[in-house]
Amino acid sequence: MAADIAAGKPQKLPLAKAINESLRKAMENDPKVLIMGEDVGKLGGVFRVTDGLQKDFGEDRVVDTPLAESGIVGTAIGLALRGYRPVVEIQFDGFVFPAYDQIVTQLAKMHARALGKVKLPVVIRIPYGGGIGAVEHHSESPEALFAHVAGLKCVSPSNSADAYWMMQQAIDSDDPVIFFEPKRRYWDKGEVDTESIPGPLHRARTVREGTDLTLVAYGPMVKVCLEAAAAAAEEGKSLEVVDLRSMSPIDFDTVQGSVERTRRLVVVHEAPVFLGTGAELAARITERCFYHLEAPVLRVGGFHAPYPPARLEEEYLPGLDRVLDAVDRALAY
Amino acid sequence: MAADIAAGKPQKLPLAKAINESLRKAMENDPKVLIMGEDVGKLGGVFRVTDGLQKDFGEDRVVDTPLAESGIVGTAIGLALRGYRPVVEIQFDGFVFPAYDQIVTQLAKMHARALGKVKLPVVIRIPYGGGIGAVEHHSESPEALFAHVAGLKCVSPSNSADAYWMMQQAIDSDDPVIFFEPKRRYWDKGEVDTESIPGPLHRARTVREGTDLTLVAYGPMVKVCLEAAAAAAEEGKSLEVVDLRSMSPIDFDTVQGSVERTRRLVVVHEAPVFLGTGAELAARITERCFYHLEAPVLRVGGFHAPYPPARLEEEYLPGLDRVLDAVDRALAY
Amino acid sequence: MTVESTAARKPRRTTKRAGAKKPPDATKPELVQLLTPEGKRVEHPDHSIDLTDDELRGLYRDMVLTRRFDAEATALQRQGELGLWASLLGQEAAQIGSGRALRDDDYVFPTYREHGVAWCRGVDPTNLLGMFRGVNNGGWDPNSNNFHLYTIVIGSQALHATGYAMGVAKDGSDAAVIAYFGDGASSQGDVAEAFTFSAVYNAPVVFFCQNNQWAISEPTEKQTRVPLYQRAQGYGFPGVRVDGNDVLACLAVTRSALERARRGEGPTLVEAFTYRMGAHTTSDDPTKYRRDEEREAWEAKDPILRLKTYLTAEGIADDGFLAELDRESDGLAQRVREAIRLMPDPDTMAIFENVYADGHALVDEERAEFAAYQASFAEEVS
Amino acid sequence: MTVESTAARKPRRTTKRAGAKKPPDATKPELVQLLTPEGKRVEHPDHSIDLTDDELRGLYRDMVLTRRFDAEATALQRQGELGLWASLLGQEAAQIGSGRALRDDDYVFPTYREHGVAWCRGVDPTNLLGMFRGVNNGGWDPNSNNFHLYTIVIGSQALHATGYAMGVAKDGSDAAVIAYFGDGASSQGDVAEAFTFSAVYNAPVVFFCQNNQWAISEPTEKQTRVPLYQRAQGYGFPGVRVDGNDVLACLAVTRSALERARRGEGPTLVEAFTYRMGAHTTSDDPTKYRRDEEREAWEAKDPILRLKTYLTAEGIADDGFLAELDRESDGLAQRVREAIRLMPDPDTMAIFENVYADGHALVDEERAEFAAYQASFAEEVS
Ligand SMILES: Cc1ncc(C[n+]2csc(CCOP(=O)(O)OP(=O)(O)O)c2C)c(N)n1
Ligand SMILES: Cc1ncc(C[n+]2csc(CCOP(=O)(O)OP(=O)(O)O)c2C)c(N)n1
Ligand SMILES: [Mg+2]
Ligand SMILES: [Mg+2]
Repeated sequence: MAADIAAGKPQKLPLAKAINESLRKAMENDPKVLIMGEDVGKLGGVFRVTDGLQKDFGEDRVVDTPLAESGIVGTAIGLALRGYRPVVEIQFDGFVFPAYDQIVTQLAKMHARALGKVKLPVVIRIPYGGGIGAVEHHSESPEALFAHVAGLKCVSPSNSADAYWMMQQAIDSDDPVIFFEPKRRYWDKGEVDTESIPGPLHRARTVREGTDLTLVAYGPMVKVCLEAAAAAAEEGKSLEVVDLRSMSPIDFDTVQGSVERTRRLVVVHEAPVFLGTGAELAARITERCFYHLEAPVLRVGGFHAPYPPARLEEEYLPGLDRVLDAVDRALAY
Repeated sequence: MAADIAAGKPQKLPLAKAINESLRKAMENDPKVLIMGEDVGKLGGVFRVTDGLQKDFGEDRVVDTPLAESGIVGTAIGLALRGYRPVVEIQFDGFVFPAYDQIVTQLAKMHARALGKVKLPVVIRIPYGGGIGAVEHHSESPEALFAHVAGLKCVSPSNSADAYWMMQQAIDSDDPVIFFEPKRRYWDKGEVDTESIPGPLHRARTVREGTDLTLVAYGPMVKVCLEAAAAAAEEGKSLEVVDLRSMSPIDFDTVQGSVERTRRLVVVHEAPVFLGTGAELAARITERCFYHLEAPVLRVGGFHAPYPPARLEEEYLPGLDRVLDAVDRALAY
Repeated sequence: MTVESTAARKPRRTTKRAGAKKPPDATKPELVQLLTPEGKRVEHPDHSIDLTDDELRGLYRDMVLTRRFDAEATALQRQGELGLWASLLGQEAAQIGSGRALRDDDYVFPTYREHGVAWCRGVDPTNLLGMFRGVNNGGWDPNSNNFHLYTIVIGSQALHATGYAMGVAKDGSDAAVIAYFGDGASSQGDVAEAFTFSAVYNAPVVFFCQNNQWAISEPTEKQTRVPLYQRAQGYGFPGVRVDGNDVLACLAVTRSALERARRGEGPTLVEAFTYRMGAHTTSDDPTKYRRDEEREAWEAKDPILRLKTYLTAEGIADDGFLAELDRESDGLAQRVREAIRLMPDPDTMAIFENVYADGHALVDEERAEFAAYQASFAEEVS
Repeated sequence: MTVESTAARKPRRTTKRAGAKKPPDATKPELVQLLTPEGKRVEHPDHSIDLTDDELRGLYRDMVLTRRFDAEATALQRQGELGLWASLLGQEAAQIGSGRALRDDDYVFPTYREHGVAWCRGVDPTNLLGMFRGVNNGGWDPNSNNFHLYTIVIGSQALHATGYAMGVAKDGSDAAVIAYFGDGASSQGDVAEAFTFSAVYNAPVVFFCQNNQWAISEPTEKQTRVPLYQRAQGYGFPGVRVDGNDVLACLAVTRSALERARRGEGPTLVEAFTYRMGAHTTSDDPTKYRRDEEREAWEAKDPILRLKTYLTAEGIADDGFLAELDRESDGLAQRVREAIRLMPDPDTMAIFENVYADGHALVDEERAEFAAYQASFAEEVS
């Protein structure tokens, strides 16, 4: 398969494998690219996203680190200052917080602090979100806690092709990028064309056209929204679906363009609604489209509660029914 | 003065002193209340908020800690589990992040994790915001990063009386409370009546009535909004000012009530606008008051940039002019 | 003028990872052991123990039942009754030895693998299964047995234990606190900060590090280049390495560490040198990163076998006792199997419970909205 | 059955804070010293130094000029030209000694008080004033002098230094890295993690801890109960305490630590035992928490005075040299005074610069909005 990929032949790849191939490509292209994290070496990470990379690139470039997230990010910053381009894995969403200080006070601000004299090309990969029946701290969606912070960029692919290309672009970026990987989509297969870039890293994409209402989602929720749109179509409702792809910066222009046509917007994410990405979309799109909106922007997302034990996550997570319920409420205005 | 306070005589106190008196009262009332933090002992904290407390209550109750914020909050959690009620000081806003993991993954979730069997009555005091000409990390407003997290409560007093009473209520609360102290108002004096509680901890307060537009702010920005309202009044515009007081939970009912009358809302905070408290207010008030609003909810706040060096903070911080500019824009709809 | 660095002309570094020489410590044996892998009782200059036959049989029973419970849980995971299981296989002596050193009024802060310690504390084993089944995040009342909930964020409980111990000292109690964590956890800043706080405040806490040689796929060399017990000295308190597969040594060493804490002499780090015989969890595949031979070598050091050898050789355990214990094991396994099938799924609305102790308007609002939303389906159906 | 804890009947803890006995270390003197407070050269078994007269005068000059610059900055703060100043008064030897041990291609990660190290690196002193004046958050290009920006979040730079050193080793270079931090910083988890990472990867880094006895108002006993240099051993690398007011010893000890790093033997912790003679910063009031006598006692150990005594006694420095240095000092002070008054305020729109290297749509939008907003005033005025 790696050979096919190298030959640029479009392949059906699971999302995790697409990232794996993308990391491999980046390491081949640039000897300064490093992989760091817990268990990323022989094990290939708990999701096997770095599978085989240590074997092929050696322990000096695929680095099993001590079990200390602040240490991982802090040393990655030092490596970046030395000219390396570290791609750091945080094992699960809930374990990024020990590194939060390094990310927020150092990684995010150092370029500005140095008046642009140093660059911090660090990618922090975070498998995020729920739906895999895991124990506590393994299913969270903390993206708003990073998007609020200036100096960071935050993206999340929803499919294999984006996973491949957005990772290439994230590693190429001279800015720190928090790369949120929708863990419950790791095994979903999608076509990856390694020859054609699907567009800029921070551009949203309209993945289904519609006329009655716009659904905006990213990462794991894009699939849910597409299913919701399909279901709604059967009831004669035409929903447009926008895959946001980037939570910082947000491509408000694309969303605005869509909402000016559909006049209704529902934002869907797994993260808690309160102060989540949807809040910013609601605020800004309402400002931009005040005279276009027929209904307030509605939001579907997590509750203001800790992520529940696995047996409750199906109820907690936004699913088809909750999305359609919000769609109906928006259309009822 | 302490004697007058004890006698319940209303006093004009600087905000910092009001907190000091409140802490003293809480420690007198309940031997389980502890003060912890860097330099809170002999020095009385860098803002003297804990001045004199170690002298009067001893080193066992006013605890100078090692220089390690995660350690401070982590041990405060342990003390709370043992039945104590620690009031923790973080020296400046920018230094809370080493403790972020303990706050977000432990303090916020432990009550739920234990199905309610343990309580975490921990208050985390954070002097926050700019305007004092300080160096980096000493002027930030990170409240959204806490308000987004379920399990925490976030409040901020804007004046001495609230500072006194909200601290009493925060310490009384069986939930973790992040207590944001508007450091540039520490020296502002206000009447404190130690006999009459000004209302529930999480209730917003209308501090000036008006008919044309509602300004919502909290902490340091309440004063700016009151000044803006006074200036606007001279131009014949009647602005209502709501002091939010609590960022989690937010008292949407009070804001809604106001906006249903004034039909326009501008939210002001020092924190960056993007994903700040204003985003949530805009989203939710627009939903609640969709048919009442004559203009989109506008927001005035910090930019998506690191807090600038002191010589630029006057431009960076929302001031009278920027608030009035937003008011004019909202009124122009 | 610049002082000329004498090193300026040194050749390039040749060995990038020269590694460190382990500083020799001739003054004491590195590993406290009271029972050899072959089941022989040996003496140690600093640590001795004198147990009744009853107590010895009790320790054996604890280990056997813990292992049986653990095996049953692993089986239940395979059968789909649990989403995950973190087996303690191989670590029974470390957990039972340390757990049995505790007084009722001592307090335990475990990580997620301390099923044996939980057993010693009297926590109903089926309660441990809740979080692995996904019905809760910890199913017991920490204060019923002075056994805190399992902590998943590695290392964070070391600070909770330290703070709790600070509180114990403030109360003037002579109880002690014990914090469990792994070799991997030793790298976390929180554990280091716990060392600092406990030393500075002289808190009555024992740090019990089960060095099972692996942090998922990473061997201990990825966390430290010297034995972990040595970490303590630089913080100003003693560290001791004990044979973690020797229940007697674990009991003796933990006991003296606890007594030290009670006497007001502050923290101790105990490194129990043991081995994770199984996978990290049921989701893990150790064949990706470690060789079978290593595991096999550790089988010869099995903690249960060695005590059995000793007990039977000494005539402390006879066939009757062993047969009875087998029956008891079967009974326990059966009880756990039955209990898990009866374990109810949580009510959906539990999502909104216990988020706050004093309530929160947003939670109330979301609860009400969600209840209405749920009810709307019932209406549609009816 | 529960094993009965022997401690169960122990009386209540009587001394809550018994404190720790400092483990005696008979094998070596605790404090490396080559020049006594009285200005006498002494020898040390492990550390020797042999400097030319020029080099010795150079060290003296560095310290004098650094102190003069520092005093000028303090004065400028009083005059309102700076918002804040963190004085290094008393720490000149620690900084000049270590700073002069470095090669040009070594890399420095300072905290916020390393004005003397900056001097050694050739950073223009006036550049250091920018952040204290509030015109920037660090006014120099870190790569021009291999001197990173000042770091305010305590301890975080220790990890940057470690990562940088890991990169140096990956590059096969024999450069070394030095991280500065204080006694207070030693408590931060990040510093402990830096110890772990540097040891595990054998990174060529020197941790240079200036123990100036105080972290704002907290004496070192609030951070540790044993000498800080001992912290290193538990992480598997050497720690050494040097007289931080002895520039020769600081140079010698740092040099050998750097050489160790170059040889691929990994990290070293150097604890420079010194004293913060002034306030923590110009905002601080040390009379609230420490007695004058302590400061006075340390005055007798002044780093500059002792070298002067030695240099004059040995005839290495004569009146001519000293007079010339006085003139040079005055010149430096004057240059700094003039430079600060010429230091321009940043342009308002600098708020939006360098937030990202590759740009960000929101920053662009906010920049444009703000520019329009600013322009609206110009319109109103015109
Ligand atoms: C802060 C944090 N980072 C990462 C993880 C993921 N994780 C779970 S267990 C584990 C290894 C723990 O190793 P160790 O401390 O030796 O304990 P053991 O599992 O061997 O008992 C890791 C990395 C976590 N739970 N918490
Ligand atoms: C993470 C963090 N917490 C708190 C502070 C506030 N603070 C600034 S300096 C200081 C004391 C530092 O003491 P030490 O490390 O000994 O260095 P020194 O100032 O003595 O040189 C504190 C608490 C900070 N800058 N960063
Ligand atoms: Mg382990
Ligand atoms: Mg200090």
